[in-house]
Amino acid sequence: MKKLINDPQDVVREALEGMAAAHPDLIRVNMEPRYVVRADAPVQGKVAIVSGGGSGHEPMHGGFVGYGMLDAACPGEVFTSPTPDQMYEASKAVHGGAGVLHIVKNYSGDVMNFEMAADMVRAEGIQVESVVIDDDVAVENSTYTQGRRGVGTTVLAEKICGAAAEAGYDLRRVADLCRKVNGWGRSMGMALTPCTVPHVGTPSFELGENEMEIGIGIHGEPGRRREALRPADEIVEMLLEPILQDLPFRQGDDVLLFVNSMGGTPLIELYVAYRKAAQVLARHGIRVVRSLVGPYITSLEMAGMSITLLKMDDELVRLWDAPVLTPALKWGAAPAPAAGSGGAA
Amino acid sequence: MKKLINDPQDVVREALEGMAAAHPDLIRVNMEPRYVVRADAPVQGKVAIVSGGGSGHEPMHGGFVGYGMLDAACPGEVFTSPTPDQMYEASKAVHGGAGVLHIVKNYSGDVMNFEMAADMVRAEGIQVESVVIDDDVAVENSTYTQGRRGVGTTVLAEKICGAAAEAGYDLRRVADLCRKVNGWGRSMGMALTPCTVPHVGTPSFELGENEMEIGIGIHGEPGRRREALRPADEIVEMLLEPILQDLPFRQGDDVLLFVNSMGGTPLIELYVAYRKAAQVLARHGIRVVRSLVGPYITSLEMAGMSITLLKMDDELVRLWDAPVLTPALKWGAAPAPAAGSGGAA
Amino acid sequence: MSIEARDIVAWLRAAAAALEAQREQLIELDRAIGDGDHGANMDRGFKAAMQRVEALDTTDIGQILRTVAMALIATVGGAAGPLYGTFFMQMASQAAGKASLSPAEWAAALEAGLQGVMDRGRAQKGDKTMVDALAPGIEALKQALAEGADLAEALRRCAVAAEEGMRATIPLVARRGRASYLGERSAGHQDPGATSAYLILRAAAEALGAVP
Amino acid sequence: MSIEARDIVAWLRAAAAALEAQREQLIELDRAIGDGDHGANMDRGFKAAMQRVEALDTTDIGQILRTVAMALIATVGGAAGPLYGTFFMQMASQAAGKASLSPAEWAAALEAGLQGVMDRGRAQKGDKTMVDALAPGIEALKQALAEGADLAEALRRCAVAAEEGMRATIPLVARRGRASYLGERSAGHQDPGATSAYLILRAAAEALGAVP
Ligand SMILES: Nc1ncnc2c1ncn2[C@@H]1O[C@H](COP(=O)(O)OP(=O)(O)O)[C@@H](O)[C@H]1O
Ligand SMILES: Nc1ncnc2c1ncn2[C@@H]1O[C@H](COP(=O)(O)OP(=O)(O)O)[C@@H](O)[C@H]1O
Ligand SMILES: [Mg+2]
Ligand SMILES: [Mg+2]
Ligand SMILES: [Mg+2]
Ligand SMILES: [Mg+2]
Repeated sequence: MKKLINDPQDVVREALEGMAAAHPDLIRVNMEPRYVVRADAPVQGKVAIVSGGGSGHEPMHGGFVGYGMLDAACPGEVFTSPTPDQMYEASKAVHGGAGVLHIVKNYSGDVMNFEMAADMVRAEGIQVESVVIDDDVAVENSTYTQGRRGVGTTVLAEKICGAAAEAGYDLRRVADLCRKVNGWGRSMGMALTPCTVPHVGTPSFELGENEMEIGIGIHGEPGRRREALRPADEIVEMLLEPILQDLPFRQGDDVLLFVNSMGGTPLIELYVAYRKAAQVLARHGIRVVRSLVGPYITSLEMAGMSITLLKMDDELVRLWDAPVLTPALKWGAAPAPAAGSGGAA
Repeated sequence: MKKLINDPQDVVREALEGMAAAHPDLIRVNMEPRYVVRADAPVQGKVAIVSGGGSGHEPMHGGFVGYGMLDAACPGEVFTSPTPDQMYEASKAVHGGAGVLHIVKNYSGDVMNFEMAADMVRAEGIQVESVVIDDDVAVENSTYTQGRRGVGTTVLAEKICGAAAEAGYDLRRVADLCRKVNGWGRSMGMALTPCTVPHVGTPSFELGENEMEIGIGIHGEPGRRREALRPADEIVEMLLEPILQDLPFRQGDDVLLFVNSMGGTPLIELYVAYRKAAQVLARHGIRVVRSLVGPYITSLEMAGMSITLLKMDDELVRLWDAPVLTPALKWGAAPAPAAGSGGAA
Repeated sequence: MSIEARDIVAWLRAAAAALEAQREQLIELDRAIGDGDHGANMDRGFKAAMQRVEALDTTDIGQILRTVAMALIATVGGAAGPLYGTFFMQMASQAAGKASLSPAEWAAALEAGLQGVMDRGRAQKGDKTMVDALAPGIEALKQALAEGADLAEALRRCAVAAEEGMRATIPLVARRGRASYLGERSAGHQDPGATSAYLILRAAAEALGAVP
Repeated sequence: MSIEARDIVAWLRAAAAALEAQREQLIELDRAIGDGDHGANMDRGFKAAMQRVEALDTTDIGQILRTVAMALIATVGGAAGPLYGTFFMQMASQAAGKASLSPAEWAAALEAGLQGVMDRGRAQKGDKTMVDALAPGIEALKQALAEGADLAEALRRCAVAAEEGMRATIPLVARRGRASYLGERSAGHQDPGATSAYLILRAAAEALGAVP
């Protein structure tokens, strides 16, 4: 295991300390229990948005805390859901009187922990809505099973709902919007290499020099199937096909195309893949109106990528373009006098 | 070699096509010869800033083209300097009547190609200034040799000079500012793994499971020395020590701390390293006023990091904080009606 | 023949020791069809729970079990955290204020815990989860007691049934939890949560088997 | 005994063939102390140059060499692009308008090329660069001609001296180019640029050795 770490048990804590040191203008980090909140929390009168999940997916979620996106993020151990006390304390810390939205990725652990937390927060008299993101078309959808995993659409939902909360949407409307984004987003991922959880020390699975995993999640788990490695263009077709076959994409639709690195795949390869994805969509008569390319929802150092497609309408485009000021996503002008990439002024 | 690519010979072209498709609001890509220019080039009356170098360092330089940073970037083959005709054509395409600054990393290839290009551009009656960045303290400085490599400070110089050009600095002042940034910036890097140039197909060097290379550049070349792998905190000390010993850092100084991934190292590890770097600087009485953490000047999928320290004064802080709107660095409000992360409006 | 607070603590200690000893095995099982953290999660959680339990000075079995539940909820994370947290929380409700439990009360508490797990996880028998070890184990315990077996014998039959249930997860295709994402590929592997559940029930046989 | 335009083309063809054949070796040498692209760069560049040269219909040696220079500048990149580009550009200036070169004119053109490389790269002999093969090779050529050797013999001695110069780079510590960043670690490896320079001069011996 070759990593820039100290004691494997300390990785999450030390990374949080690093985040706190790097971005004091944007976020604050609480250590007991662990959560990240925006520097100006709580924002009075605004719906507070809280997310969280296992660590190892950086920048998600801590890197998405700030103006126009999340109010708080709860990091668990690497690839392990955080615990209800974290979500409970974080929700209380950011509640500004307009209720709290929990954005939860569909993993049994995340769902159950957030459920317990929501009960605890409601017991304090705070309104809570929970939306579960389940956009991974690699998993067959069925009411008899756990259902699909929450992956790339989570990033887009957090950005868009964050902008809506900033724009004054009330809790019900932000939650409905989040469900709309979830309904309009589909993802599929693949891996070229496994990743190694620091305190485990061995790779999450083995993969031959000419093999790849198709239909992976974001926790280093094996995918739906293993195949011989193929050229990028063919891999893009393999990922896009099930996405496009799943509703709701149709000719004439506008979409946001999100090509995501699993961590170890560099930008130059993502752009090679983006190029092909754009070509495939053009062939289907689907118009890419917005894009996101980079490592945003990762599995430690895993090499590979995921593709997410989100159907867009005017509301989603407007909210996507709205200012955001977080460690990992940043554009436009926030009303607050914050700028620069970090550091105390 | 496990990469998301098609024919290794096509990687650079296909990645450029992907960039063009992903960011039509920010950049345009020319293919013969290859260069990337900001979408609104040439900007009349503004000093034009042109950089370039081998590909494989993404997002540098193409990802830094846009409002408030570069006017043009010239990508060579992977790890191979671009050619004078690229720089010549790019300079002409972005020249807005106020001269052109070439920001050149100190590699014999880059320097010589940019020299030839500058001669060609001057022959057209266009004023050209060239500034060579040589900030890598891993290399001993000597007038008898090639001198130090240009690494992390390049990113910071491009951002800061881009803001100055936007603010109306004339060519001489932008060039002087660039030399000031170069004089005030120092970097040092290390690798946990080698990287593989696509058309070569084999790793740039071999490294045992418990070894690391200290003092690497950004071209997959071996470093100054090979050592046993150590905990992140010790590695940070090893990188910071020669940086701090080199002028110009003193107790009481303000600095920008830039912790950079070589490509394959994920954010969670960078933050672990950032934490330690901030502690070491605090111990030396050096104040971190701005930060940058992420993969900005990379060597394909190499795992490892570099640390750059830039001494800051009011001018540099103001220019750092100024708006920038490029595929890879983006904050603040540009006067132009551009927003979002890409896509045609 | 009744179970005292100190017996409950002995059970918890034995469970914690078994989970520590089987940490790597649980990690291996979870690596095959999950994300490889189950062993670390359970070990971390039971260590934290035991630290708090050992610091208690009470004969209230409800309080002891509630302390375990809170510790697991706050430190295990993942799926197992809320599930085992709920398990012990439901047991705690049954045992609230009691300094000793009859075998029947003990079985009822376990059954309440199981019901809590099934409600929390929306899992049925056959979904390839911890329920597949807990349910047959607790069923066998009740059955044995109903047939007049003494506690030691009933606990032995409980452990045997839990072990069988655990092994029976091997051919199953998972319908709940992380393993369900693998679809057919989840078949052929033993469920990690069923394994930890078996270890916890077996610890009861060890620690409570000699209860007078 | 004079060198015609077709002889120059034959030389360039032989050089391109040698660089193609030695592509992997040049890559290996550059991997050891550089970035591993020298073989690909030179092969790509000379292929592009030859494509343009073969399309020419001229007996102007200057034009031929200028075409090579422009092609190398535009397609090689890296350090070798401007260096070899300058080399051929300076040769082209010497040969401008000429349909044939005497052996002395040929040597003078090479010498001008060498001077161009040294100016462009600010390199001296002993810096562990292509200069270390070019300089002794061209020196030996001039010397041989001065001693009355015929062109074939002079070119043979040129190639031998260039090869020696190339081998002599092995123990050197690089002071120019990418290898210089390695400091002491650059010693013990043969310089890739000196190797390609030797191949180009050896190609001259092969292609021009039989010039009448
Ligand atoms: N919905 C559920 N109902 C019951 N048990 C579940 C459920 N989801 C997961 N489990 C159990 O939890 C175990 C995995 O626990 P653990 O690895 O700690 O959590 P995670 O899957 O979040 O990493 C599975 O082996 C399974 O027995
Ligand atoms: N300043 C210089 N002067 C002369 N020759 C040089 C100089 N810099 C590099 N070289 C030569 O160029 C060769 C490397 O060429 P190449 O690998 O194509 O370029 P790069 O180093 O940019 O990758 C070196 O082996 C050396 O012979
Ligand atoms: Mg987990
Ligand atoms: Mg090169
Ligand atoms: Mg698990
Ligand atoms: Mg090279």
